[in-house]
Amino acid sequence: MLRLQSEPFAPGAALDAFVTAHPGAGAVVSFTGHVRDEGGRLVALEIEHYPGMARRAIEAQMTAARARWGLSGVQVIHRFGTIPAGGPIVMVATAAPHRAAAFEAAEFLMDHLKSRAPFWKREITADGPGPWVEARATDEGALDRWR
Amino acid sequence: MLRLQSEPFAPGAALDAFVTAHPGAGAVVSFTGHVRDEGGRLVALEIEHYPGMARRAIEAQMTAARARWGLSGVQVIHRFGTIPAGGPIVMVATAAPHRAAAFEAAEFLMDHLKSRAPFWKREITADGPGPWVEARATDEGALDRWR
Amino acid sequence: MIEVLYFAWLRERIGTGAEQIETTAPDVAALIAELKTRSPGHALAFADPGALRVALDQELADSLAAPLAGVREVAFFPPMTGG
Amino acid sequence: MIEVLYFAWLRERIGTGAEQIETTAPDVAALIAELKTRSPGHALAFADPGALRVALDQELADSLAAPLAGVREVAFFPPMTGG
Repeated sequence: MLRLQSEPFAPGAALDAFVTAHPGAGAVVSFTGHVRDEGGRLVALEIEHYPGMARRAIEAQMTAARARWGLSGVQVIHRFGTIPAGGPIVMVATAAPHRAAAFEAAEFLMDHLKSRAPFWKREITADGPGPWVEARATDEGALDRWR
Repeated sequence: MLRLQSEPFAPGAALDAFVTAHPGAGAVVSFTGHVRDEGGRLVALEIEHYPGMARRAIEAQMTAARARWGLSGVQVIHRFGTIPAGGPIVMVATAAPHRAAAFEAAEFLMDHLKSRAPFWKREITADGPGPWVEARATDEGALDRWR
Repeated sequence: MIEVLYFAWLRERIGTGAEQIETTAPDVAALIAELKTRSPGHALAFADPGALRVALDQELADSLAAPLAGVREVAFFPPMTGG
Repeated sequence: MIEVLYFAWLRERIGTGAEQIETTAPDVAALIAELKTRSPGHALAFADPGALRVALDQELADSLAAPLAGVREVAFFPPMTGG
Protein backbone atom coordinates (compact mmCIF):
# COMPACT_ATOMS: atom_id res chain seq x y z
CA MET A 1 0.00 0.00 0.00
CA LEU A 2 1.27 3.45 -0.93
CA ARG A 3 0.21 6.71 0.67
CA LEU A 4 1.42 10.10 -0.60
CA GLN A 5 0.06 12.79 1.67
CA SER A 6 0.72 16.17 3.22
CA GLU A 7 -0.90 15.27 6.55
CA PRO A 8 1.15 13.85 9.43
CA PHE A 9 0.91 10.15 10.22
CA ALA A 10 1.43 8.13 13.38
CA PRO A 11 4.17 5.52 12.82
CA GLY A 12 2.78 3.26 15.55
CA ALA A 13 -0.75 3.14 14.15
CA ALA A 14 0.68 2.50 10.68
CA LEU A 15 2.87 -0.33 12.02
CA ASP A 16 0.00 -1.99 13.90
CA ALA A 17 -2.26 -1.79 10.84
CA PHE A 18 0.48 -3.30 8.70
CA VAL A 19 1.11 -6.15 11.15
CA THR A 20 -2.62 -6.86 11.38
CA ALA A 21 -2.87 -6.93 7.59
CA HIS A 22 -0.09 -9.56 7.34
CA PRO A 23 -0.77 -12.02 10.15
CA GLY A 24 1.34 -14.85 8.73
CA ALA A 25 4.59 -12.90 8.49
CA GLY A 26 7.34 -13.92 10.88
CA ALA A 27 9.37 -10.75 10.34
CA VAL A 28 8.27 -7.13 10.03
CA VAL A 29 10.75 -4.29 9.53
CA SER A 30 9.86 -0.61 9.60
CA PHE A 31 11.85 2.48 8.83
CA THR A 32 10.64 5.92 9.84
CA GLY A 33 12.41 9.10 8.75
CA HIS A 34 11.92 12.33 10.68
CA VAL A 35 13.00 15.93 10.08
CA ARG A 36 16.20 16.55 12.05
CA ASP A 37 16.43 20.02 13.55
CA GLU A 38 20.19 20.19 12.83
CA GLY A 39 21.03 21.56 16.23
CA GLY A 40 18.09 23.97 16.26
CA ARG A 41 18.96 25.54 12.89
CA LEU A 42 16.03 24.00 11.01
CA VAL A 43 12.43 24.98 11.64
CA ALA A 44 10.99 22.70 8.98
CA LEU A 45 11.58 21.00 5.68
CA GLU A 46 9.55 21.85 2.63
CA ILE A 47 9.14 18.88 0.33
CA GLU A 48 8.22 19.39 -3.30
CA HIS A 49 7.19 16.41 -5.38
CA TYR A 50 6.12 15.36 -8.87
CA PRO A 51 2.85 13.63 -8.05
CA GLY A 52 2.23 11.37 -11.04
CA MET A 53 5.81 10.22 -11.32
CA ALA A 54 6.20 9.80 -7.55
CA ARG A 55 3.35 7.30 -7.48
CA ARG A 56 4.62 5.40 -10.54
CA ALA A 57 8.24 5.31 -9.35
CA ILE A 58 7.47 4.18 -5.81
CA GLU A 59 4.96 1.56 -6.96
CA ALA A 60 7.59 0.15 -9.32
CA GLN A 61 10.11 0.03 -6.45
CA MET A 62 7.57 -1.72 -4.22
CA THR A 63 6.79 -4.27 -6.91
CA ALA A 64 10.49 -4.93 -7.45
CA ALA A 65 11.10 -5.41 -3.72
CA ARG A 66 8.10 -7.69 -3.31
CA ALA A 67 9.30 -9.97 -6.12
CA ARG A 68 13.00 -9.95 -5.23
CA TRP A 69 12.55 -10.81 -1.55
CA GLY A 70 9.27 -12.74 -1.69
CA LEU A 71 7.59 -10.24 0.63
CA SER A 72 4.14 -10.97 1.95
CA GLY A 73 3.54 -7.25 2.36
CA VAL A 74 5.06 -3.84 1.71
CA GLN A 75 3.89 -0.36 2.68
CA VAL A 76 5.23 3.12 1.93
CA ILE A 77 4.02 6.44 3.30
CA HIS A 78 5.75 9.58 1.96
CA ARG A 79 4.76 13.12 2.83
CA PHE A 80 5.09 16.35 0.86
CA GLY A 81 4.58 19.98 1.83
CA THR A 82 5.94 21.65 4.96
CA ILE A 83 7.00 19.31 7.75
CA PRO A 84 8.15 20.82 11.07
CA ALA A 85 11.34 19.61 12.77
CA GLY A 86 10.75 16.28 14.45
CA GLY A 87 7.82 15.44 12.19
CA PRO A 88 7.67 12.19 10.24
CA ILE A 89 8.56 12.36 6.52
CA VAL A 90 8.56 8.78 5.34
CA MET A 91 7.76 5.30 6.54
CA VAL A 92 8.55 1.98 4.90
CA ALA A 93 7.34 -1.37 6.23
CA THR A 94 8.11 -4.84 4.91
CA ALA A 95 6.78 -8.26 5.93
CA ALA A 96 8.51 -11.56 5.11
CA PRO A 97 8.90 -15.06 6.54
CA HIS A 98 12.46 -14.35 7.75
CA ARG A 99 14.37 -11.33 8.96
CA ALA A 100 17.07 -11.03 6.31
CA ALA A 101 14.50 -10.54 3.53
CA ALA A 102 12.49 -8.01 5.51
CA PHE A 103 15.60 -5.97 6.40
CA GLU A 104 17.09 -6.01 2.90
CA ALA A 105 13.84 -5.08 1.22
CA ALA A 106 13.33 -2.13 3.57
CA GLU A 107 16.86 -0.89 2.89
CA PHE A 108 16.37 -1.34 -0.85
CA LEU A 109 13.20 0.74 -0.71
CA MET A 110 14.77 3.50 1.37
CA ASP A 111 17.82 3.65 -0.90
CA HIS A 112 15.54 4.01 -3.93
CA LEU A 113 13.25 6.55 -2.28
CA LYS A 114 16.28 8.69 -1.46
CA SER A 115 17.62 8.98 -5.00
CA ARG A 116 15.01 7.58 -7.38
CA ALA A 117 11.70 9.04 -6.23
CA PRO A 118 10.89 12.59 -7.38
CA PHE A 119 10.96 14.55 -4.14
CA TRP A 120 13.10 17.59 -3.35
CA LYS A 121 13.76 18.97 0.10
CA ARG A 122 14.35 22.58 1.02
CA GLU A 123 15.41 23.87 4.41
CA ILE A 124 13.18 26.31 6.26
CA THR A 125 15.00 28.29 8.95
CA ALA A 126 13.82 31.07 11.24
CA ASP A 127 14.71 33.46 8.39
CA GLY A 128 12.40 31.70 5.93
CA PRO A 129 13.09 29.40 3.00
CA GLY A 130 16.75 28.41 2.79
CA PRO A 131 18.73 26.30 0.33
CA TRP A 132 17.51 23.19 -1.44
CA VAL A 133 19.06 20.11 0.12
CA GLU A 134 21.73 18.72 -2.19
CA ALA A 135 21.80 15.06 -3.11
CA ARG A 136 24.59 13.19 -1.33
CA ALA A 137 27.03 11.08 -3.31
CA THR A 138 26.74 8.39 -0.62
CA ASP A 139 23.01 8.12 -1.32
CA GLU A 140 23.63 7.59 -5.03
CA GLY A 141 26.40 5.13 -4.17
CA ALA A 142 24.07 3.17 -1.91
CA LEU A 143 22.20 1.99 -5.01
CA ASP A 144 25.23 -0.01 -6.20
CA ARG A 145 24.43 -2.63 -3.60
CA TRP A 146 21.23 -3.58 -5.44
CA ARG A 147 22.57 -3.90 -8.98
CA MET B 1 15.57 0.17 27.32
CA LEU B 2 15.18 -3.59 27.75
CA ARG B 3 11.97 -5.40 28.59
CA LEU B 4 11.87 -9.17 29.22
CA GLN B 5 8.27 -10.19 29.78
CA SER B 6 5.73 -12.95 29.31
CA GLU B 7 2.88 -10.53 28.50
CA PRO B 8 2.06 -9.56 24.91
CA PHE B 9 3.07 -6.10 23.68
CA ALA B 10 1.71 -3.81 20.97
CA PRO B 11 4.47 -3.03 18.43
CA GLY B 12 2.83 0.25 17.42
CA ALA B 13 2.61 1.63 20.93
CA ALA B 14 6.21 0.58 21.56
CA LEU B 15 7.34 2.30 18.34
CA ASP B 16 5.50 5.53 19.13
CA ALA B 17 6.93 5.62 22.65
CA PHE B 18 10.41 5.02 21.28
CA VAL B 19 10.06 7.79 18.66
CA THR B 20 8.75 10.19 21.30
CA ALA B 21 11.68 9.36 23.56
CA HIS B 22 14.19 10.20 20.79
CA PRO B 23 12.86 13.34 19.13
CA GLY B 24 16.14 14.35 17.49
CA ALA B 25 16.70 11.13 15.58
CA GLY B 26 16.37 11.31 11.81
CA ALA B 27 16.12 7.56 11.34
CA VAL B 28 14.24 4.95 13.36
CA VAL B 29 14.27 1.26 12.42
CA SER B 30 12.13 -1.39 14.07
CA PHE B 31 12.08 -5.14 13.74
CA THR B 32 9.19 -7.20 15.07
CA GLY B 33 9.25 -11.00 15.10
CA HIS B 34 6.03 -12.99 15.30
CA VAL B 35 5.25 -16.68 15.73
CA ARG B 36 4.63 -18.18 12.29
CA ASP B 37 1.91 -20.83 12.22
CA GLU B 38 3.91 -22.92 9.70
CA GLY B 39 0.91 -23.60 7.52
CA GLY B 40 -1.39 -24.21 10.45
CA ARG B 41 0.87 -26.85 12.04
CA LEU B 42 1.91 -24.67 15.00
CA VAL B 43 -0.46 -23.62 17.75
CA ALA B 44 2.14 -21.73 19.75
CA LEU B 45 5.80 -21.46 20.65
CA GLU B 46 7.01 -22.03 24.17
CA ILE B 47 10.06 -19.95 24.97
CA GLU B 48 12.33 -20.93 27.83
CA HIS B 49 14.97 -18.47 29.00
CA TYR B 50 17.80 -18.00 31.47
CA PRO B 51 16.67 -14.79 33.16
CA GLY B 52 19.86 -13.37 34.67
CA MET B 53 22.03 -14.17 31.69
CA ALA B 54 19.39 -13.00 29.21
CA ARG B 55 19.38 -9.54 30.74
CA ARG B 56 23.20 -9.35 30.92
CA ALA B 57 23.72 -10.65 27.38
CA ILE B 58 21.14 -8.40 25.74
CA GLU B 59 22.28 -5.33 27.66
CA ALA B 60 25.86 -6.00 26.51
CA GLN B 61 24.63 -6.31 22.90
CA MET B 62 22.68 -3.06 23.21
CA THR B 63 25.71 -1.26 24.64
CA ALA B 64 27.90 -2.60 21.82
CA ALA B 65 25.41 -1.47 19.16
CA ARG B 66 24.98 1.96 20.70
CA ALA B 67 28.74 2.56 20.68
CA ARG B 68 29.48 1.04 17.28
CA TRP B 69 26.79 2.96 15.38
CA GLY B 70 26.51 6.08 17.52
CA LEU B 71 22.86 5.38 18.24
CA SER B 72 20.79 7.96 20.05
CA GLY B 73 18.50 5.22 21.29
CA VAL B 74 18.00 1.48 21.36
CA GLN B 75 15.16 -0.66 22.67
CA VAL B 76 14.64 -4.40 22.95
CA ILE B 77 11.51 -6.28 24.04
CA HIS B 78 11.78 -10.09 24.26
CA ARG B 79 9.05 -12.37 25.50
CA PHE B 80 9.23 -15.76 27.20
CA GLY B 81 6.55 -18.31 28.03
CA THR B 82 3.83 -19.54 25.69
CA ILE B 83 3.14 -17.33 22.66
CA PRO B 84 0.27 -18.27 20.34
CA ALA B 85 0.74 -18.31 16.56
CA GLY B 86 0.72 -14.77 15.21
CA GLY B 87 1.76 -13.27 18.53
CA PRO B 88 4.78 -10.99 18.86
CA ILE B 89 7.98 -12.54 20.25
CA VAL B 90 10.59 -9.83 19.95
CA MET B 91 10.95 -6.20 18.99
CA VAL B 92 14.12 -4.21 18.39
CA ALA B 93 14.16 -0.47 17.71
CA THR B 94 17.14 1.74 16.91
CA ALA B 95 17.42 5.51 16.49
CA ALA B 96 20.29 7.25 14.70
CA PRO B 97 20.94 10.38 12.67
CA HIS B 98 21.06 8.45 9.37
CA ARG B 99 19.42 5.33 8.02
CA ALA B 100 22.46 3.10 7.43
CA ALA B 101 23.42 3.17 11.11
CA ALA B 102 19.87 2.49 12.28
CA PHE B 103 19.43 -0.44 9.88
CA GLU B 104 22.80 -2.04 10.62
CA ALA B 105 22.42 -1.73 14.37
CA ALA B 106 18.96 -3.35 14.25
CA GLU B 107 20.32 -6.24 12.16
CA PHE B 108 23.30 -6.62 14.50
CA LEU B 109 20.96 -6.86 17.49
CA MET B 110 18.64 -9.36 15.83
CA ASP B 111 21.57 -11.53 14.71
CA HIS B 112 22.90 -11.57 18.28
CA LEU B 113 19.49 -12.18 19.87
CA LYS B 114 19.05 -15.21 17.59
CA SER B 115 22.25 -17.02 18.56
CA ARG B 116 23.75 -15.25 21.57
CA ALA B 117 20.86 -14.61 23.92
CA PRO B 118 19.80 -17.53 26.16
CA PHE B 119 16.34 -18.35 24.84
CA TRP B 120 15.14 -21.72 23.54
CA LYS B 121 12.03 -22.26 21.47
CA ARG B 122 9.84 -25.34 21.46
CA GLU B 123 6.96 -26.02 19.11
CA ILE B 124 3.47 -26.53 20.50
CA THR B 125 1.13 -28.33 18.11
CA ALA B 126 -2.46 -29.52 18.50
CA ASP B 127 -0.95 -32.70 20.02
CA GLY B 128 0.89 -30.79 22.72
CA PRO B 129 4.58 -29.95 23.18
CA GLY B 130 6.64 -30.88 20.12
CA PRO B 131 10.37 -30.71 19.38
CA TRP B 132 12.75 -27.99 20.49
CA VAL B 133 13.56 -25.70 17.58
CA GLU B 134 17.09 -26.40 16.36
CA ALA B 135 19.55 -23.58 15.84
CA ARG B 136 20.10 -22.86 12.15
CA ALA B 137 23.62 -22.76 10.75
CA THR B 138 22.63 -19.64 8.80
CA ASP B 139 21.85 -17.84 12.05
CA GLU B 140 25.28 -18.69 13.45
CA GLY B 141 26.86 -17.67 10.14
CA ALA B 142 25.05 -14.31 10.21
CA LEU B 143 27.33 -13.27 13.08
CA ASP B 144 30.39 -13.35 10.80
CA ARG B 145 29.25 -10.07 9.30
CA TRP B 146 29.90 -8.25 12.57
CA ARG B 147 33.38 -9.57 13.38
CA MET C 1 3.10 20.09 -28.45
CA ILE C 2 4.67 18.74 -25.27
CA GLU C 3 4.23 19.62 -21.62
CA VAL C 4 7.51 20.60 -19.99
CA LEU C 5 7.68 20.51 -16.19
CA TYR C 6 10.27 22.00 -13.83
CA PHE C 7 10.86 21.20 -10.18
CA ALA C 8 12.80 22.62 -7.22
CA TRP C 9 15.43 25.22 -8.13
CA LEU C 10 14.87 24.74 -11.85
CA ARG C 11 11.27 25.83 -11.35
CA GLU C 12 12.44 28.85 -9.39
CA ARG C 13 15.04 29.93 -11.93
CA ILE C 14 12.63 29.56 -14.82
CA GLY C 15 9.78 31.19 -12.92
CA THR C 16 7.14 28.59 -13.72
CA GLY C 17 6.52 24.93 -13.03
CA ALA C 18 5.04 24.02 -16.41
CA GLU C 19 4.91 25.25 -19.98
CA GLN C 20 3.55 23.98 -23.25
CA ILE C 21 6.25 23.83 -25.93
CA GLU C 22 5.85 23.49 -29.68
CA THR C 23 8.99 21.65 -30.77
CA THR C 24 10.44 19.28 -33.30
CA ALA C 25 13.52 18.52 -31.18
CA PRO C 26 14.45 14.88 -31.79
CA ASP C 27 15.99 14.29 -28.39
CA VAL C 28 16.39 15.76 -24.90
CA ALA C 29 19.66 17.53 -25.69
CA ALA C 30 18.06 19.33 -28.65
CA LEU C 31 15.07 20.31 -26.51
CA ILE C 32 17.38 21.78 -23.88
CA ALA C 33 19.17 23.80 -26.57
CA GLU C 34 15.80 25.26 -27.59
CA LEU C 35 14.64 25.91 -24.04
CA LYS C 36 17.84 27.79 -23.17
CA THR C 37 16.96 30.50 -25.69
CA ARG C 38 13.57 31.25 -24.15
CA SER C 39 14.76 33.53 -21.30
CA PRO C 40 17.78 34.34 -19.15
CA GLY C 41 16.13 32.24 -16.44
CA HIS C 42 15.97 29.24 -18.75
CA ALA C 43 19.61 29.79 -19.76
CA LEU C 44 20.63 29.85 -16.09
CA ALA C 45 18.55 26.79 -15.22
CA PHE C 46 20.11 24.77 -18.04
CA ALA C 47 23.67 26.10 -17.64
CA ASP C 48 24.89 22.63 -16.59
CA PRO C 49 22.55 20.04 -18.14
CA GLY C 50 24.74 17.17 -16.96
CA ALA C 51 23.81 18.02 -13.36
CA LEU C 52 20.10 17.60 -14.10
CA ARG C 53 17.74 14.64 -14.27
CA VAL C 54 15.11 14.19 -16.97
CA ALA C 55 11.91 12.15 -16.93
CA LEU C 56 10.02 11.30 -20.12
CA ASP C 57 6.35 10.56 -19.50
CA GLN C 58 7.23 10.08 -15.81
CA GLU C 59 10.04 7.57 -16.43
CA LEU C 60 13.61 8.59 -15.65
CA ALA C 61 15.65 8.92 -18.88
CA ASP C 62 19.11 7.37 -19.11
CA SER C 63 20.79 10.20 -20.98
CA LEU C 64 20.32 13.50 -22.75
CA ALA C 65 20.39 11.52 -26.01
CA ALA C 66 17.01 9.95 -25.19
CA PRO C 67 14.62 10.43 -28.17
CA LEU C 68 11.44 12.47 -27.77
CA ALA C 69 9.33 10.65 -30.37
CA GLY C 70 5.86 10.08 -28.93
CA VAL C 71 6.69 11.71 -25.59
CA ARG C 72 3.98 13.98 -24.18
CA GLU C 73 5.47 15.09 -20.84
CA VAL C 74 9.10 16.01 -20.18
CA ALA C 75 10.23 16.93 -16.67
CA PHE C 76 13.53 18.50 -15.66
CA PHE C 77 14.77 18.54 -12.08
CA PRO C 78 17.85 18.37 -9.87
CA PRO C 79 18.96 15.05 -8.36
CA MET C 80 16.18 13.77 -6.14
CA THR C 81 16.32 14.01 -2.35
CA GLY C 82 13.42 11.91 -1.16
CA GLY C 83 13.09 9.58 1.77
CA MET D 1 29.93 -25.73 45.91
CA ILE D 2 28.63 -24.49 42.60
CA GLU D 3 25.17 -24.05 41.17
CA VAL D 4 24.72 -26.00 37.92
CA LEU D 5 21.81 -25.01 35.67
CA TYR D 6 20.29 -26.87 32.73
CA PHE D 7 17.98 -25.51 30.04
CA ALA D 8 15.74 -26.83 27.26
CA TRP D 9 16.27 -30.50 26.36
CA LEU D 10 19.23 -30.81 28.76
CA ARG D 11 16.91 -29.90 31.60
CA GLU D 12 14.41 -32.50 30.40
CA ARG D 13 16.95 -35.31 30.05
CA ILE D 14 18.44 -34.62 33.45
CA GLY D 15 15.06 -34.15 35.08
CA THR D 16 15.88 -30.93 36.92
CA GLY D 17 16.80 -27.35 36.04
CA ALA D 18 19.32 -26.78 38.83
CA GLU D 19 21.51 -28.68 41.21
CA GLN D 20 24.18 -27.86 43.77
CA ILE D 21 27.41 -29.70 43.08
CA GLU D 22 30.39 -30.20 45.38
CA THR D 23 33.34 -30.44 43.02
CA THR D 24 37.03 -29.81 42.63
CA ALA D 25 36.93 -30.04 38.83
CA PRO D 26 39.47 -27.55 37.45
CA ASP D 27 37.65 -26.88 34.19
CA VAL D 28 34.36 -27.40 32.34
CA ALA D 29 35.45 -30.64 30.68
CA ALA D 30 36.31 -32.17 34.05
CA LEU D 31 33.00 -31.04 35.50
CA ILE D 32 31.13 -32.67 32.61
CA ALA D 33 33.02 -35.93 33.23
CA GLU D 34 31.84 -35.84 36.85
CA LEU D 35 28.23 -34.91 35.98
CA LYS D 36 27.95 -37.77 33.46
CA THR D 37 28.33 -40.30 36.29
CA ARG D 38 25.42 -38.93 38.32
CA SER D 39 22.58 -40.65 36.43
CA PRO D 40 21.68 -42.20 33.06
CA GLY D 41 19.86 -38.93 32.28
CA HIS D 42 23.04 -36.95 32.90
CA ALA D 43 25.00 -39.37 30.72
CA LEU D 44 22.47 -38.95 27.92
CA ALA D 45 22.41 -35.15 28.25
CA PHE D 46 26.18 -34.92 28.02
CA ALA D 47 26.66 -37.62 25.36
CA ASP D 48 27.92 -35.00 22.88
CA PRO D 49 29.44 -32.12 24.88
CA GLY D 50 30.69 -30.43 21.73
CA ALA D 51 27.09 -29.74 20.71
CA LEU D 52 26.40 -27.84 23.95
CA ARG D 53 26.99 -24.30 25.11
CA VAL D 54 28.31 -23.38 28.55
CA ALA D 55 27.98 -20.15 30.49
CA LEU D 56 30.15 -19.39 33.52
CA ASP D 57 28.57 -16.88 35.90
CA GLN D 58 26.22 -15.90 33.03
CA GLU D 59 28.96 -15.28 30.47
CA LEU D 60 29.29 -17.61 27.50
CA ALA D 61 32.50 -19.69 27.74
CA ASP D 62 34.76 -20.09 24.74
CA SER D 63 35.58 -23.74 25.21
CA LEU D 64 35.29 -26.78 27.44
CA ALA D 65 38.79 -26.00 28.67
CA ALA D 66 37.55 -22.86 30.45
CA PRO D 67 38.74 -22.93 34.11
CA LEU D 68 36.20 -23.06 36.94
CA ALA D 69 38.28 -21.24 39.57
CA GLY D 70 36.05 -18.73 41.34
CA VAL D 71 32.96 -19.61 39.29
CA ARG D 72 29.72 -19.87 41.25
CA GLU D 73 27.16 -20.63 38.54
CA VAL D 74 27.64 -22.94 35.56
CA ALA D 75 24.87 -23.30 32.98
CA PHE D 76 24.64 -25.93 30.23
CA PHE D 77 22.26 -25.60 27.30
CA PRO D 78 21.81 -26.32 23.58
CA PRO D 79 22.61 -23.65 20.98
CA MET D 80 20.34 -20.66 21.60
CA THR D 81 17.29 -19.94 19.47
CA GLY D 82 16.18 -16.48 20.53
CA GLY D 83 14.81 -13.58 18.54
